[in-house]
Amino acid sequence: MHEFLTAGIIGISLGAQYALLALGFTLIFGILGVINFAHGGFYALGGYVAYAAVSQAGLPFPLAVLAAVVATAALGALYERFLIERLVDDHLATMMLTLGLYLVISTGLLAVFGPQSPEFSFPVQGTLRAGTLYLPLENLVVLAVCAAAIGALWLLIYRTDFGRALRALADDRKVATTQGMRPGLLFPLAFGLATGLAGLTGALVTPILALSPSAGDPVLVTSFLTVILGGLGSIAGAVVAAVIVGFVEAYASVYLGGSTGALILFVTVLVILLARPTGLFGREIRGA
Amino acid sequence: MGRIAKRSLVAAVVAAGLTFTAGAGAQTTCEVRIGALGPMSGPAAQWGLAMLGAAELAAAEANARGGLQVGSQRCSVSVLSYDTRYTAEGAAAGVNNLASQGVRFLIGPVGSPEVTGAKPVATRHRLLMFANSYAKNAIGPQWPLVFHLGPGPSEWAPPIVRLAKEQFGMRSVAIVAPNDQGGTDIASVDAEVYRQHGITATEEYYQRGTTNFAPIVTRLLASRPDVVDTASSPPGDAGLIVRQLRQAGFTGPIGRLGGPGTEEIIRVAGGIDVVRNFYWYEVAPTEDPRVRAISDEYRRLLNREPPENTNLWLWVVGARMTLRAIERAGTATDTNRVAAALRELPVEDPNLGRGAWTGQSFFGINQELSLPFGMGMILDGRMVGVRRIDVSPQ
Amino acid sequence: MEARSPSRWGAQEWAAVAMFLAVLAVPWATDDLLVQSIVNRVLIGAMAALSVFIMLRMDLLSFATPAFMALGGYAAVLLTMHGVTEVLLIVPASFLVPALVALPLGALVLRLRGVYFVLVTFVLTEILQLVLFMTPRLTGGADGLAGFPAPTLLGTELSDARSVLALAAAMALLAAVITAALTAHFRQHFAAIEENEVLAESLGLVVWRYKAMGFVVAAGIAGMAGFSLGNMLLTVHPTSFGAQQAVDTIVYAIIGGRGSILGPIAGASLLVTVSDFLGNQGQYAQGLFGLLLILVTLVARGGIAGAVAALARRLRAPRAAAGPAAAAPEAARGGA
Amino acid sequence: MLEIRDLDVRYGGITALRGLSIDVRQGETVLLVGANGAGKSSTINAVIGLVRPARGAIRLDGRDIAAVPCERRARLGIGYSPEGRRVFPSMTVRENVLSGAFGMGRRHQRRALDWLVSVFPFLGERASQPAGQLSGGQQQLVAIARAMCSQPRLLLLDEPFLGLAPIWVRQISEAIREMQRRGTTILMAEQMARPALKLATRGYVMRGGEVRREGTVAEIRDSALAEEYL
Repeated sequence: MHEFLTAGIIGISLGAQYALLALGFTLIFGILGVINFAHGGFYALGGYVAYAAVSQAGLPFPLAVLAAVVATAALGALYERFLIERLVDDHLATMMLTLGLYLVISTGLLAVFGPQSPEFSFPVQGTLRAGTLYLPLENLVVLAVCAAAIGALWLLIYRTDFGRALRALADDRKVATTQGMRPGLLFPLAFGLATGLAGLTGALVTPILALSPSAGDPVLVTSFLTVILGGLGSIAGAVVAAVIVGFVEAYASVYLGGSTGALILFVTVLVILLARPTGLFGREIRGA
Repeated sequence: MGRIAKRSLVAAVVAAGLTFTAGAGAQTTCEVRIGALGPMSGPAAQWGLAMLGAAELAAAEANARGGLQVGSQRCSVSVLSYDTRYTAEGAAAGVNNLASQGVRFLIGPVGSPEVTGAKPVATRHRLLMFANSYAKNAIGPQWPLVFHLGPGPSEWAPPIVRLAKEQFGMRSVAIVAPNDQGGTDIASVDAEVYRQHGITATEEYYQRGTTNFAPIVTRLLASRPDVVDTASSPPGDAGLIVRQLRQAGFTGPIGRLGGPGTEEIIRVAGGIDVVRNFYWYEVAPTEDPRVRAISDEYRRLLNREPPENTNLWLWVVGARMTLRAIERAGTATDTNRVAAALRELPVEDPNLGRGAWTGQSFFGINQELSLPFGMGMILDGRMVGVRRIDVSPQ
Repeated sequence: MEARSPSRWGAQEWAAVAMFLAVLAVPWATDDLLVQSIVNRVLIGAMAALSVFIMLRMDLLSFATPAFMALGGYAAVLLTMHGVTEVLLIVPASFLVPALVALPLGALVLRLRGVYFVLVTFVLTEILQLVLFMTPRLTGGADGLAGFPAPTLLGTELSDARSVLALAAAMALLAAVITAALTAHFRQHFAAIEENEVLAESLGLVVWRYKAMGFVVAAGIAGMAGFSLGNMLLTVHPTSFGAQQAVDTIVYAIIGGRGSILGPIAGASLLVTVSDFLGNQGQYAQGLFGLLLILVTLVARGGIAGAVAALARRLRAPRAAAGPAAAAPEAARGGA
Repeated sequence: MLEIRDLDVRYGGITALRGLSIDVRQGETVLLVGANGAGKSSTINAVIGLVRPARGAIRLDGRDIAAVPCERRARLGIGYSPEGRRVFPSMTVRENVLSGAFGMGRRHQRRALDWLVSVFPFLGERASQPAGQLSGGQQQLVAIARAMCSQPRLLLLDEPFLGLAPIWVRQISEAIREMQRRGTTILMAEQMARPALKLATRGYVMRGGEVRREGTVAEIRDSALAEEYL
């Protein structure tokens, strides 16, 4: 019983982080039809920007997180505007552009910061305890920020002109353009929004876990798994699937061990991808 | 262009070297090339750079003495290096690359995948190799030219477990390591050693690339162990495991029968107070002033800071012994003779002190260069230090 | 699709085969271990990239090449460990085992297109890694398999550096011949699938049959590359067959040029050599690959092979007046 | 208000419009009739900017807009309802309608929405239903309401009645009349011309990418009858 509850708490923490990552990933696919191989790169970059802001510029942690969001969002938006935008309808070309960017980002981080994990810790320490159950305060903060970010994103996408325009472009780019929506402006913004979310997650999570130039590798894999499960391009699906992935990872690892847990997750996702490419929650499948 | 020039130069040097060994006994200088093979870049770069530093130090020492006496001539020693990127292919390519430049003696590589990739190719070219991986098949009778820089876990684990048991009196241990070769090969040996000391041991393997260890920690603690051992988990992972263990309310001692990296573990875990009670295997007696003198020697001879990795101190002995064996065998080309000489060399290093050749019982071949090592301990958040443990010959 | 597919080979197919024929002479032309080592790795990289190339002919980007390489490599090595060392048996086995696995697998995954196919192949490679780790009895688990007997050709042991390289060259030649035969024979079918699969299907092309054929052959060629790698390293090890290798082989194929069979060969030759010359700065190889990938995608969609072909046409153009018109369809194919 | 002069439109090698010249004056409702492939949609697409003419001028209030990108033309006061009921399927009815007034501010949007709901109560009833789940007629209505939401000066309607049940034809006719009452200029392409003819003031008969005849509603009806479009 104790393990069961503990695993549940862990599952929620994992799920919130995965949701934030998968949201950005799925947003880019849903709106632009682009698989962003560089998503993990933006996560690692966000972590390093926050680290540099704290250790080099001496900024307080919340400001450092903000700096990470701004930097990753700006880089993402510019990359979309000047490179991806030219070839946005060619799925192979956009994959190569984002894969190339990932290789460049991780090599760049390695060259600038070196291979070793830098000293970067979360400013809030301490653990809440109730009997044998526990919840580290840092996880609580991350959970709260993730929930707030997901909520804000939801409002942005479903309650503003900007969000409506993004969804309209995702549904039917041609018609959306005739209604005055400018892909040339909105696509870079959407891309920047998504990479900013990856940067935010990186800045928040890497001081709790670990920061290294290759920190983005597992992030990409998790994002893949989550969005396949939730349905590529589906925003609600990404959140629900992230929570599922978090719980499966937590429970499978606790009860079956690390490798078996990973294998179960991969095989589940493979079966879903083959049987129902739209994912568990996807309605519309984007012609990709 | 430059490449071609360099290649022909190399060819000329090799040809010249062959001519001289063939007879003549001329007076011109000769050159012995040793290769440092390991990860020189990327996450494991520290290991490779420590090997390179060790090879350079041994070469500088020999050159400072006026060179190696090989047969009738004095030879200068130079070091070439190759970046394996911690992969089997990289290591195999590196052996070919170095061999093509006239290298007959290799220092390294260090990781299990690299050693697995390098060993057969080195054997094919009959290179003598000093490898250091904890793989169960790191050396063996089928690779007579491959030596192991040790001791391995089968040697160092028993005394550490005995001392840890005296200190903490544990009756059960949970061992956690990644599910790849670098993890499983050590953790399973550790588990066996714990069991031999009457301690119940469970093994837990996590997927390499795991970022959050909270579920693994929950699973580890389900068996309510007295001690958790992080074995050869990379220091970053181990630090995080320590932190998440403490967050989960685990108050027992934490062991690390796997490898160095205690400083990084303390950093990632969040300080020595978080770590509290900790014991680990250290590759060398790091607090022995004679051992530390190696770093001073490095600064003096090479005029720069030594690589920051205690493996340097270990590798220096391997490199020195190789050069001594070349002198004793009187050849820098016939690696079989050098290997024979090496096996006969007594293990006695000016800095690390007396060691022994081991490996017969575990690997089936007595080619493991066992040197004194250390056991470090942190008690109640206080660094107790690293004590020296000497090895016994088999 | 009523136009009977001319199975005639073009200049590129002949050039590819001629190149590998020439490489067969390398083991006897030089004793330089460095050259031999680079050539050996180029051959393996080129074979793996040819597998990616075949899939790209059908507009499918596969991350599963390392998985099939592993199947071929482990199958061949397990055979040698059970006493079957004859090259004439184990090379076909290294092709057939992954090809046979690809057949039912293809029925499942080839229904997916575009990014969905990319994702499923990515997941396949991850799953294979886990399967290797979890089957230590058969595959050696995390330790891989080492210390297996050298392959033999009609009783002669192929264990010295020269025969290892010669075997690699022969396998690469075989892979090039198979690839050339497949892509030339089905050139129009693959082109139709690449251009518009739905349209091709509506015009009566039995698309799945050709896709399955391509997938199976690509898997087989990857398997041979896997065995060739195992034979060079004298070990098959899980770290040789991960996502990193998938990225590398894709990079070879794309940078070399996906429009021509010469592309993967050019890409592997250039990039393997370049990363070897980076020496102790090996960590920057990936960044260099990334930059080249971006550059090729933006300015030279045909990759190296496409750029060279375009240059050759431009040099010829003054004599043949219809230069640009002739160049257009080729460029369009390279960039599609 | 809208002048099209000597317009050529080509798709690859196919010429869709050849030397087309059309005038739409302020407050008029102009109808383009013709068979499939006559060039009606190409004309509308050229005006909204979905296709780039190979030659010729498109002048709005005297200014040539042929080079203005598609997404900027909405700002010039052009509303557009595409053929084939292309609503945004995953978005709700309300969001679809509002997306017609993208970037015009919440106040304008609220007022426009109130007005449209009062004209078509159906929009209010189904406000939060995804538009992709509606029937064909309902979707067409949503598409037209979306085009009306920005209260354009020039409304382009591409096949607004195609394949609709009479009840929806009536509703859509009513919507178009509402726009006429507000003084909106309308250019409408329609194959099934009868309900459209009731609304139009003037028309062009098109065939093979060219204007065959121009005239009043009565003239067009006769001509169109003669060419068996009705």
